[in-house]
Amino acid sequence: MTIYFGFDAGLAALLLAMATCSIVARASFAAIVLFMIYGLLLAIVWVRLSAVDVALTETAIGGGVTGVLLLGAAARLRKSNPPAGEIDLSLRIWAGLLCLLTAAGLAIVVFFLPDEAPTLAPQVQENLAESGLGNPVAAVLFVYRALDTLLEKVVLLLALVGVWSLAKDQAWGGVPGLQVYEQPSRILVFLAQLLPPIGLVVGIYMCWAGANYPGGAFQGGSILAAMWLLVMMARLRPAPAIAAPWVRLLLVVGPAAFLAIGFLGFVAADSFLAYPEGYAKPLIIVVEVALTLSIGVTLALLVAGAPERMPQQ
Amino acid sequence: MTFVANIVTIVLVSAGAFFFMAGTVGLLRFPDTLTRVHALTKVDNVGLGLIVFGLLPQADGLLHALKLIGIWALVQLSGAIVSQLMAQATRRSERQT
Amino acid sequence: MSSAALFGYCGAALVGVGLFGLVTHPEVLRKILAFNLLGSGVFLLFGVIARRGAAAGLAADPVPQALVITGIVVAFSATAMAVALLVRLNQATGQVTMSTDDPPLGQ
Amino acid sequence: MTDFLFVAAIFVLAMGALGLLRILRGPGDADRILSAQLLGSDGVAVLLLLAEAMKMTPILDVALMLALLATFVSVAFLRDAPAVVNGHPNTTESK
Repeated sequence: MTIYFGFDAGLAALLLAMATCSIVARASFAAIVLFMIYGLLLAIVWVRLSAVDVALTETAIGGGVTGVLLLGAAARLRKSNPPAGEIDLSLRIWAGLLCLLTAAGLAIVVFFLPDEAPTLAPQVQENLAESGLGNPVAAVLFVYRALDTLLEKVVLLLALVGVWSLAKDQAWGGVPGLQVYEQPSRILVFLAQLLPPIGLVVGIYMCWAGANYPGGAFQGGSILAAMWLLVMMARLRPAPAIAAPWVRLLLVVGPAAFLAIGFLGFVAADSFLAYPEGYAKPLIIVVEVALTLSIGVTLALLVAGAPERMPQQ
Repeated sequence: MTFVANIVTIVLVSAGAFFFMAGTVGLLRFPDTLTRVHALTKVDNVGLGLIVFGLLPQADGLLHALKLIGIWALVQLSGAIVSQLMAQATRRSERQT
Repeated sequence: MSSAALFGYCGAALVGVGLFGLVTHPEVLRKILAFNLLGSGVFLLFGVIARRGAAAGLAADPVPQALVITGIVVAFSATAMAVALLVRLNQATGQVTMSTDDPPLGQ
Repeated sequence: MTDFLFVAAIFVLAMGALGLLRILRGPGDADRILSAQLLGSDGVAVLLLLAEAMKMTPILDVALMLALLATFVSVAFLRDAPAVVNGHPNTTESK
């Protein structure tokens, strides 16, 4: 047994332990803390699978932003009565057996995976030079599967519209009900002033580096979102009213730029979302920058939740 | 030259790992939340610092080395502030009960 | 056994654990959390397939990796939507579960 | 050298895992947050070690991201601190 395998086995065991604990934990708060630790460990697993782009996304979303979203929900639900009855034991045993069967089925699939693993890596590598990008994952996202990536951004926007539509009628267009500090201490305010500039630099760096190294619009955008949420939680700046024109503009600028360049493909190249020869890289960078902004704003507002009150005059 | 660099790495990283152990022992053995916060700051400052300085001889290029130091500085900075916040919150809730 | 296969079994087990939480927890918030665990198990299986497809000088097949990144984003959108629905349900009825035994809306 | 770095990574990860026993023991949620924070620092160290051991410099960016996000998460943890931290372990535990 090599030392690498030892590390991976320990990591996998820890990962499974965290997942199980987060399911069986009694208190929601403990379960969410465990889930965030699980996200961190999962990011290390992605690193071990040589998928650094995914590791970055998992760190940002899996552990970070999803965790904060769930924490906020748990804090709001804490005042409610806990559910009265538990599901009875026999049903749980049956459910456990079913889940065991599912897991076993998947494990068998893993065991019988073909020795000659199918792969598209050579094709990606062959055509990488044409895209002008150095990062194969970014090339897949923005060149070969650009339509999926475009639709993914649309899904983000649709989810936000869905969240907003849950507002009460009188609060429509108002301020999201994000949980904030009641009395932010001076140290917290200091942190909220100090960290966002650093985060901004890192976010821009992630977006910029994404063309040639792991990173990209989504990773950069999620850092921007985290920094903005930090500022809002420390009450340095209030959450914006969702009817504010600048909010709406920032939300759509990314997908709109992507779509515009997609239509440009009809004219300048031969099909939708095709890039004219020689201009692939600059166009992709324009799209990435616009997307980074939009993703940052969308993610932060998704965490902030449905509007609950009108802005104070 | 690489031999000396490797020795430096091994010594410093081992020393750093020792502080990580100290942090864990402190977290488990110290009697209350405030002293546990104290144990944690040693990990952020000294433990991670030693590991970073241990990895510096292996770094290829100035940029790589600067990034390592930058990460350490960031963890130190935010660790210090978050520990303060944690201690404040603990004090406040102790006063209330 | 290779590391990739190890993480593959790990992913399979995670799907099982997540599914169990999804069916047995009455609280909706815990169901959402369990669903995220289940999803990450599936993503991990994708990651294993990507790692096994290492070729042409790349350490892993980039196509499944890109799929997983898209998947993580979509999973987050769904989670945010579900959490918003839950918070609204709680505001309207005071419930944290979807049990039909509780008094229906409006009573 | 690579082997040594992996051993160091295993050691640091194991220490983080041991620290997680605090999550089980509590007593307050502040202690749970502390062990999560410790694992955050351990995670950064493990990623730095892996970046060198696997000779993949971009892993440093994951460490950077983790350092930033861990701070953000800690602030969210403490957001409703007066109600959560340490004070009434029973009310938070029995839910």
